Amino acid sequence: MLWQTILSGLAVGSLYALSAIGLVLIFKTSNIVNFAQGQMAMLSTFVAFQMLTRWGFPYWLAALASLVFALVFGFFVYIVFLSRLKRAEVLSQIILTLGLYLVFRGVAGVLWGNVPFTMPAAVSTNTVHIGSAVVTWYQLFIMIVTLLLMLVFYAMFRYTKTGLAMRAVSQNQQAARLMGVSLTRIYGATWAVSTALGAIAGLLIAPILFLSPSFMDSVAVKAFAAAVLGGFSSLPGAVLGGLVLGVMESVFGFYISTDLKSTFVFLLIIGILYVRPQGLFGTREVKKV
Amino acid sequence: MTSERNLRMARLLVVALAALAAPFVVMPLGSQMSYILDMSVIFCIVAVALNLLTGFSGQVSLGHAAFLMVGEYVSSLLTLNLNWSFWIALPLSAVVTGILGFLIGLPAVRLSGNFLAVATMGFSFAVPELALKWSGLTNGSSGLMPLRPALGSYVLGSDQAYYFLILACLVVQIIVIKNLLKSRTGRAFQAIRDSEIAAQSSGVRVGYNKALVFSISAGFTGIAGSLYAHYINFVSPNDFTVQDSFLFLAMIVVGGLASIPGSILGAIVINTINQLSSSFGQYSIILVGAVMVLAVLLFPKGLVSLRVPPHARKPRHSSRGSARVTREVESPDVP
Amino acid sequence: MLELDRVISGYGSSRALHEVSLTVPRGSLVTVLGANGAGKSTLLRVASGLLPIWGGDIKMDGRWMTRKSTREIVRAGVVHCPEGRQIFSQLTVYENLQMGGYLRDDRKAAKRSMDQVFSYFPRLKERVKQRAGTLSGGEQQMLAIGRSLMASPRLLMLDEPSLGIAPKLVQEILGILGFIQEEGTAVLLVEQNARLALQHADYAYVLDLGRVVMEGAGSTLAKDSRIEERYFGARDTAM
Amino acid sequence: MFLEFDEVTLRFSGLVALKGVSLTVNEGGIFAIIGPNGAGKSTMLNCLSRIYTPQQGAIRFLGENLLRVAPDRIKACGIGRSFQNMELFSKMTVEDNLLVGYHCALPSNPFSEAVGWYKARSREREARERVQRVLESLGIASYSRQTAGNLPYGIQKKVDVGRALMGDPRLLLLDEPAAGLNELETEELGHWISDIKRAMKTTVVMIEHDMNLVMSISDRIAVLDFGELIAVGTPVEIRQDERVIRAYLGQEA
Repeated sequence: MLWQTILSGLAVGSLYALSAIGLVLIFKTSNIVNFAQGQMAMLSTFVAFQMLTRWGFPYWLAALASLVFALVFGFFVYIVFLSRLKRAEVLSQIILTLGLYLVFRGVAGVLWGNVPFTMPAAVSTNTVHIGSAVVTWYQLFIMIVTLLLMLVFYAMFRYTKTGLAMRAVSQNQQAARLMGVSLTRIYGATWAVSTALGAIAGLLIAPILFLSPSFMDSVAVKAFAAAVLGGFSSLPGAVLGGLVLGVMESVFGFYISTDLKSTFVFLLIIGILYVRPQGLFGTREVKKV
Repeated sequence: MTSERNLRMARLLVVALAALAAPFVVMPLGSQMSYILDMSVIFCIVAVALNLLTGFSGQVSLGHAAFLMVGEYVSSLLTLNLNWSFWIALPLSAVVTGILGFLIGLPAVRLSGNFLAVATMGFSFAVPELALKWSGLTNGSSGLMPLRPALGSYVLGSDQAYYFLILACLVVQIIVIKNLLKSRTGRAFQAIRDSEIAAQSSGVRVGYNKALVFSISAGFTGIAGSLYAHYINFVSPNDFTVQDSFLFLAMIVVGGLASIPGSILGAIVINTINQLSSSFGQYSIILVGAVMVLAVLLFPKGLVSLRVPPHARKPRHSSRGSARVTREVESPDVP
Repeated sequence: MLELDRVISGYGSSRALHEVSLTVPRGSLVTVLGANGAGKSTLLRVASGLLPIWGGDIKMDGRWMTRKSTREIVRAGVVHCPEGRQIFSQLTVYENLQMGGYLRDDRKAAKRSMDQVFSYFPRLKERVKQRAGTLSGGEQQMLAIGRSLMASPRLLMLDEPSLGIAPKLVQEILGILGFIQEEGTAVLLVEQNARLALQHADYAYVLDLGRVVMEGAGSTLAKDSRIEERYFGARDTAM
Repeated sequence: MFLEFDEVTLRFSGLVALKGVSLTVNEGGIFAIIGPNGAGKSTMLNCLSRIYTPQQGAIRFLGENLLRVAPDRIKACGIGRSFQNMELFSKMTVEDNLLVGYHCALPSNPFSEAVGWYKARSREREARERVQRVLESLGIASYSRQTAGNLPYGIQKKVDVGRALMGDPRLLLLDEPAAGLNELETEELGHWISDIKRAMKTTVVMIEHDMNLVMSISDRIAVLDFGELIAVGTPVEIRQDERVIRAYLGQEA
């Protein structure tokens, strides 16, 4: 039984990891925490839903459209709103993304209402036996997609010019500018990619959770938790944080209580931050005077 | 000097008269307006408390919805289960919430803006879940039904009578916070906001003061929770969510950070917009969200900045200093 | 080639540069000297577009460059190697160099530039896969210069390359300035280390409190005792 | 022994910022620390005010090892400091900035303050009078009610020093007090630091780049280069020290 719990924890955990990577990516390059990330993923998922069930497009096309939407959406949210706040205080950025959270939530409510929908899944939800554990094809699918995405991301960061520039900007913005990098373009690209990651997480989790304007809330808060666990500035940390969180939540839910999952996650964050304020994998920044 | 003082006295008098007259002015407009007025003043208490924490001492909290709920439950349980008087339950809800705030504030000691926001946001998720789960005590989603308090044999049954109770609490809160801000402790809070390192070098215990301000802010929020519970006469795990924490932040940012009049203005504006538009369903949160976005982009210093006399709005001369900081932070390799 | 004409700039509302005029002829090495806080780094920051210009003009090859973005200034061939090295410490040496050639599309030419950098600084070639943060101070400075050269600049603006580096290595690093000049790249060198800079310079300016207070050919200024006095505080007798 | 650095070594992830620095400062007088950029001067002050903790060595002040003292108790030990970039409480008034500097000397508790009891108020009044005296001695009393962040640069520098002076420290640390000041202001600053030494019997340790100032007011000077102490002596001795000249101007070709 423990194995099965761990496996399903890994499946959910990989979704947290995907969202967390999106958060960390934005934070690392532009020092902004995007509280609206979950809502942006939710809207992107609804785009796929609309195409699938209302307009009858095939799944792959709907998913693709949702991704393209997410890329454009993320880019424009940065250019239209966040780029105007470059030098502003942290609090203004928080308020701005929280305001966007409410706007996006409201827009989804107006367009699709608050009744939960069933979102079709990409593959069947039949079960399969792995050793003594019983898992669904869908859980396996989630893990495989996540793994593939991680590889794609790794390659993008490692081998493309934009990926290199993103890493450079996250380390030293001024030096990157001196190389001729346009910060606005890089930030915009980061927001686009991050939103797309959230959208993928949304597409994958919607069939499990039912689709509604609030369906990403619980995932989003856990993505934050995963990012905090990982130190908020480390991509591998975010992945590991997501997986650890998924497994612990699943084990906790199975052996203790499913109703108190959020409480558990919260206590975990507080506890870890108390011991290591920079998160598990973060490094401390020392301010110069 | 004296003319400035007279002006301030006159302004205070006008505000006081307006506050006293308000319930009778809105009475003919129907019960919804009375309700909005009472709720606005309750949220004024929350906003002033949050502004003490965020505006004056620079710590962000997305956990105030949860503090509000803790205050609600403490007060309801004490009056219903133990049959204690409301007048004892009210301060006790502040004490319990304050202690909880201190505990939440302890990790906050070492967290900066964004991390703190995320950690406290978790608290806003955890409390409703606990309230729902712990149904033996809280009665789960069926909720609790605390009663309106009474002064002797006079029950504060009308919205107008209750209004004066809330107003009295707000006035006491403002006096206490103003006293604090003018004293050693309040100065320490503000010093920490502006430069932790300089505060520490001046002998301020940064950790203790951060937890202390968290505790005070949470305590006042607990009072607001108690007032809310006995006003609505119904308490359930769905009363306040993370979204309400967002609204509270919106109140102080729209009104003006580190400003008590700003907190009040922001609370009234945001609450009124929110309540009046609630009949439009989803459009209501779009409107509130848009107000938050526009306020940050258009009036980064809040609504109070609009009435500041021009001579106080001098250009900043200090950016030379800050430019040095950024330059050095960017080159961490050279100590 | 690069002309600064009565440039004014500063931070916030306080001026750090007061009508500074300066010219860097094609293929020459010009140095700007001065004590700490004289405005040397500010001058380079304005020239590379990091800091807004308040007044005056900047021209490159007669083209008006005032208020251009850093990206456009790099495109025009003016590359700024900042004070304190500012390398990307988590990236490898190779990746740092790649970033230097960020705006270049011609891969072959970029490869040639990299080989050139390695011929100047063979140590970098040995450490090409190492994280830049693990290099010694001197190697980091070599990397910073190498990274700037990857953009194949027509003017290299070098800010305090001797900062925090052992004297022996400084000689080695500055030794390559001659080669760079031979390639046809002009150099604008900002230094606190006056004797060292004057050894290499064709022409020198001395800044004090944001104003040019002396200028002249490098060899002339090297013999001028007033330079030393400016550093060691005999300002009153020098005036 | 007034102040003593004993074999202090500090490393930042591999980079050695201070290499076994040993130094004694006697009570009274002005002690300057100079050296090229990045030599470790500010690091020394930051060790003294416990912002950094050296890996080896001890810093003793009046016989007490400061490395065992919490950073927020340093001021109470009698050490005030100013900052290179001032670190003012920029949204508070000048008066409040100085009052925070008097924090340790103001015993009180949040409860009596919240209620606004008489006792808390009378102590406040006394503290405010002290602030006025310090502001007057700095010649900036007229700015007392203004927001610190809105003042001209030179005034802000004085507010920073005023804050450090509150509570009559026995040791005053100044981190580049003349940076960003013009010649006239620097000259005034020099007089004024000498005045502090004389009138308040405070020992001053300062980091400074302006050699005019350093040479004219210091009693002793220490020179750092690459985290090492290369010379200590009177201004005349330092001016003639060949190692110092080399550190500044570089090797003669």
